[in-house]
Amino acid sequence: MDLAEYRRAAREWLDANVAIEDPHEFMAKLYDAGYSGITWPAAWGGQGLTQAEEAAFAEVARDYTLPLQRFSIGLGMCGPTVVDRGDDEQRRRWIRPLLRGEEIWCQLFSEPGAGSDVASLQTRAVRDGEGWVVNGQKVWTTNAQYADWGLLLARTNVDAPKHKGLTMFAVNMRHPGVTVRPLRDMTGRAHFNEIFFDDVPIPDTDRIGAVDDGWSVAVTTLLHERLSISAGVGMGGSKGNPTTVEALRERLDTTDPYVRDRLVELHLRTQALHLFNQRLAQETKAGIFPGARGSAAKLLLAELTMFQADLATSLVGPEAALGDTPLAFTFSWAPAMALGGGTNEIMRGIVGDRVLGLPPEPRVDKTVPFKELKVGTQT
Amino acid sequence: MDLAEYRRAAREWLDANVAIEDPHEFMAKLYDAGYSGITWPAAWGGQGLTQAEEAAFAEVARDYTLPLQRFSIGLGMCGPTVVDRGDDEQRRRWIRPLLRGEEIWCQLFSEPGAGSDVASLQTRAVRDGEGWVVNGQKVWTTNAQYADWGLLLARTNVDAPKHKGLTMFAVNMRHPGVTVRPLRDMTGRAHFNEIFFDDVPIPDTDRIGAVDDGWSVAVTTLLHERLSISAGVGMGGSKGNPTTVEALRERLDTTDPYVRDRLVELHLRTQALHLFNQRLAQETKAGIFPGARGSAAKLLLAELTMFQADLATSLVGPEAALGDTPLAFTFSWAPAMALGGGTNEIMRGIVGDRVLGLPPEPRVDKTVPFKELKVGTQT
Amino acid sequence: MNLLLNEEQQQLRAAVRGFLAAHSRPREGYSPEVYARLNGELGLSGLIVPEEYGGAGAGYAELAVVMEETGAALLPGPFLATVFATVALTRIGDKELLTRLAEGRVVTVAEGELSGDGASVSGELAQVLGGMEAETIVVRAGAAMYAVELTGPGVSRSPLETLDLTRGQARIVLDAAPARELGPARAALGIGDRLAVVLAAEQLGVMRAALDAIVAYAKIRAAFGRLVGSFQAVKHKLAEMHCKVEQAESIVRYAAWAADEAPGELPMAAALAQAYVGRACYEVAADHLLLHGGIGFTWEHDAHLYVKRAKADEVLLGPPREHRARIAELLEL
Amino acid sequence: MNLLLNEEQQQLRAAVRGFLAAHSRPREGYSPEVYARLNGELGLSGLIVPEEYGGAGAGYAELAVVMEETGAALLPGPFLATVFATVALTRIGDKELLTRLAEGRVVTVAEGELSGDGASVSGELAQVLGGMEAETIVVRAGAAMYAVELTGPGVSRSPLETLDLTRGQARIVLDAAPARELGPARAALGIGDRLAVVLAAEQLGVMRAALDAIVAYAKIRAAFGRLVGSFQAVKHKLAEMHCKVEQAESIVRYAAWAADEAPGELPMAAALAQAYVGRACYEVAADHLLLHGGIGFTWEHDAHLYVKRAKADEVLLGPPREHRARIAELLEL
Repeated sequence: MDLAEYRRAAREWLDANVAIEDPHEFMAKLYDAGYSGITWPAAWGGQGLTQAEEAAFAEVARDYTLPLQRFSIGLGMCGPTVVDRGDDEQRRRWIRPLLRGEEIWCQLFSEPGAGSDVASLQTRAVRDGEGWVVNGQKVWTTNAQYADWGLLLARTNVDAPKHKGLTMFAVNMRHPGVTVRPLRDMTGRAHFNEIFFDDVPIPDTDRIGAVDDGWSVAVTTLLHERLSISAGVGMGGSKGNPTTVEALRERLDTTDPYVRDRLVELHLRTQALHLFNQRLAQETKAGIFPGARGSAAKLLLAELTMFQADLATSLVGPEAALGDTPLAFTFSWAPAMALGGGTNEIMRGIVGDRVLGLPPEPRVDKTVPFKELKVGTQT
Repeated sequence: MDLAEYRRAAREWLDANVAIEDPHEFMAKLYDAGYSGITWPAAWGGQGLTQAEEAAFAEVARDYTLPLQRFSIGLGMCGPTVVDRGDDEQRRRWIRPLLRGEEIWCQLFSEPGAGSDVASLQTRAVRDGEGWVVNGQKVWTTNAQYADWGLLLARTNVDAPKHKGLTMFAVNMRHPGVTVRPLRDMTGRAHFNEIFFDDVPIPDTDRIGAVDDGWSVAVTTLLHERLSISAGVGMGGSKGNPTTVEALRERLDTTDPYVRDRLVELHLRTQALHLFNQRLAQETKAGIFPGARGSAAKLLLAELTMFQADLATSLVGPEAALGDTPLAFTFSWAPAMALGGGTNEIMRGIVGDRVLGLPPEPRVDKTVPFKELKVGTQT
Repeated sequence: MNLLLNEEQQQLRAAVRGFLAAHSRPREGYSPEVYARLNGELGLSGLIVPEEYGGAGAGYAELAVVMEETGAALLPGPFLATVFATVALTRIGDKELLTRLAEGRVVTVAEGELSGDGASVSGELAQVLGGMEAETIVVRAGAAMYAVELTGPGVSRSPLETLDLTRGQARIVLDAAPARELGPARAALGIGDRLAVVLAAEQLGVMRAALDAIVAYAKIRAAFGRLVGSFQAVKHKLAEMHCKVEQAESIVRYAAWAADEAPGELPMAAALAQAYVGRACYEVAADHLLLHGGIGFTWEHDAHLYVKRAKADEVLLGPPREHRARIAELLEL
Repeated sequence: MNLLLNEEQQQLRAAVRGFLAAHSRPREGYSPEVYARLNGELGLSGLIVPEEYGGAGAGYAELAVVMEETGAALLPGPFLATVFATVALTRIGDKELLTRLAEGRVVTVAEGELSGDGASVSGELAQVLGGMEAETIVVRAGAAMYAVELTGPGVSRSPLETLDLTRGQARIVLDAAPARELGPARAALGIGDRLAVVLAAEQLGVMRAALDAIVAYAKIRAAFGRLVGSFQAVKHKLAEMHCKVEQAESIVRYAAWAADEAPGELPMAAALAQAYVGRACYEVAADHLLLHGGIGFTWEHDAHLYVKRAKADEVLLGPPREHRARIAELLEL
């Protein structure tokens, strides 16, 4: 089937099914139609097609609003991690239900004391007979309220240096020892959750990768996270955003030369990033892997988001001080992009280290046993 | 004598003597009139008065253009260092001739391989009988072409950590082993010099402070340097500067709203820094020592200087591409403030460490013997 | 020009700071009890009210000291609104209302398209600071200033949701509401300039508190085995924020001095204060939130309260570009 | 839209880069010998000249690749001037001059208040790029385009001191200088937009080379016992500079593509290219100089050559605000 035909068929299918409101029903049909896990191995329930088909479907799908949000972490991060690093039995058990929307996944890495420095996390998994028992707290977890499974990074060895004492697990989120609490953010709403583990058991067959080798598994997951962000998943798009040039020109007096020039500045920055993203996408299509350069795009998006929220409120003036408006929400949500998926400082470090090949900072945390390390907030 | 009377007398004297063109003649008269070394101890040739008189004279002197440039390093840095850290014999020998302009001083700290990190300098002073012999190279030396004496920081011990193997000397700049070569900078002119030392002898009586304790003496000198910068010495003022609001409003079409707003931005930044400097000056007068907060003012001045050079050339347009104009000179000179007397990065570090009391960076250079340290450019 | 605080002003600062540290609860909203003590024990309500009307007759230098502290503490409620009204009324010189203000009553002031007939005022005020808490409002209608009792007839008011959770606004509709004429509305009163100075002082407090908070956190939070304040990128950003605070303080002191001592310099000083300090306050607050990392984005952490106050303050007296335009005008560019 | 280089374009880049690395001597000024080889061995002079006039008939995508390299190498002399003239003449379509250009002659183009009578041109050109080296100049006088031989009668030219030491300008006075009319001057020719694209490509090269230079230095220069590139403040600044280069490259590729394939998008793409890339180029060049520390401020170091080229390029087509104003116009704001 050539790509034009593939695209045409995808559009036809989407036209026919976009009206389905129930996420699970939609996801099941999407899978049955062959549009979920397009590049994933056929052996485990994927379609076994190429990046070309995936990109073609994504392009077509951009014109539709689909109820996929609650599956996004599983599809973008957890599933690919299981495909890459799980064993065959795990792939058999987890991939098809994930792709069909029968089981929802969330990702459990960040902790209150371990944000930018995820590897310093303190949640413990301790050997208990054949399996493990988990205690601790995770935070900033998207979709945990829906989740059946959590991809959990936990500390299994405090005598080893911090990167060498972590192990990756899949944890049953329905276990009574798991408490999911909504976490209100600056917008006043709860887009994320806090998770508490109180003696939650995990069978050893749900361990992903070797004991104490969880960091290398997590690196795989984070790589997929960055790819899915730079591919535009979760970017939300600009539709309905009250801080774009398009929205602001309707609201402001554009005969004011100052307003005009500020909108030109916003247009400049928006276009510069848009074209950079386009170029990265064209490179990816051409088989050039963007690697850490995607972190530059993520950094620029975070900066642009803060810039435009600030600019829009300044231009709008006193009305911007009202709450409960789309502008107030966008303003309050703006820091999310700069804080989630690696802060701006972390991104600049990645670009400096991996794109420009600059020498590393001297590290004080790579060789010390974890139990002797300065971690979290010192009181 | 009350301050008003002091000011009046100073003005009268300046009116009568400002026409003297020969720097040495002017300086001698200034000293004989009691206006050189106003706060310096009377025992060594100063006037023994207070900050109040010094500030009063400086305020009055601001209205005159005086031929003091070639004495500035001696008066601002070297002299105060001798007063603070020299022995009585040295004070007796050097202070009066310095204050009277009979001997000119320069400062010899920076080297091609040791800029921001002055303490990693490589110029060696080696014991030779009763005295020392110096070999090495210094750079960015102001007034070296006029100088009789140089305040020289040299390495006397390569087995000690870098801060602990330095010694301070006064070196005779007229010795044939000293070569002074003008150093052309970005403006195409030579505002500074490079100095080469080829087996230059120094008697031990010209050592200032203890052997291997030169760093603590240098800290005194650098403190005086920062004070003299933040006091406005060497700031050049805005007269004749083609990048100020005053100059640009004459040259540009200020009916253009964009031009107007850019000049407003320049006015904002200029006033903000001006008022900060005023406040620091008022504090100093009131006996509150600004300390490291002066580094914030120096940083802001460096940033403003770059900002206004860039802004002015952008606003002026194609004509700014011409050379040999006051604007081209100001543009090319602009980086000097950001590079001399500590780069912007060094200033931010000082503000962070000493004003905000932030924890220090882990250091790799404080305990290693100098000879094992990574220094300068690695080839 | 005087840019330093004298000893009395420093004592005033210490007293207000101490009181607010113990009693300001930004999340709990307006507390009449706290305000009563602020006014009673510290005498803040009458600070700039002339002595003849029961006030302390202090100047803008003192008022700026107080505003900096109420800003730093994110004091909730109609404090700024009442100060704004006090500023307006000292310029107009109304004995009755000044006396009530000195007693601690809540009054506000607002701009809108109103019509007045000497005894009543009609029209709509879209966003009135402290509009729900105030008992009286000072407005301009036509060529005159009026006072309207907000608990009286012809007044309907409804609370508005605000970005800044610590400070309410209301929409007020006046329908032939009985009003007392206070005198002619003259630009020469220079009310707007003085509001700009007062607000800038609050903004200085907000940004200083934000910087202090993140500096303190950078000294106790570790990442990668080090305190985050030891990372150069964090340290240098904090140093730049400090530079903004230093400059903002210098401008606020200057503007307050101009309001007290040099009315000729006041218009430019006031525009400068809003254009520079308003912007710097938001920038520092926003950076302080981001430097906290995830914790700063949570509802429970106070970082967002500072960011929202900073933004609400920045747009309070109109879009910031108006202050810039005013500077261009005063420079006769 | 195509934002990537194809294989041929990559080969072109490698060939030009290799040649310039060996032969571009920014401090030595215009070298006719080097230009002769650039044109002969690499065929640059005829790159976008149509094949019928002896050129290679390539597009702006290819020309942009070349400009990026000549920019990166700070190629001295009238290269940009000649490319500008080639752009103008391909739009006008003049066989004679295009043929001469393809042969490697130096031609320039300039704007000024000139009058023409069909056979001669008079007036003053204040700043002509490559004005001393060019043998011919293309100008607009009244409603027509003309070519004037600069070695002929009625022409006086004097060299100007320039900020950018690698590229000369001249003041040219035409006093009834014999001129050949090339055709009507029409805005629809879109010459200005194409010059903007070509210049942006050069600017991309300048900023990329500046970034490369300081990145390389940060890997070998030590301070405080560490390589300076390991300091977070330096590393993060370099990362931000990289972000600007990435975005600038994306815009240049887009604008070159628009010049070749999407004339409808060209005006906006061209204005975007100058407004974004011109600014970013200067910012990166200035930061690259500062990050070098003192050595970057010396005359002997090349850092200042990049900064001066970046600034001269930024103002070459008029004050940068004009590109911004053009964007506002095209957005119909």
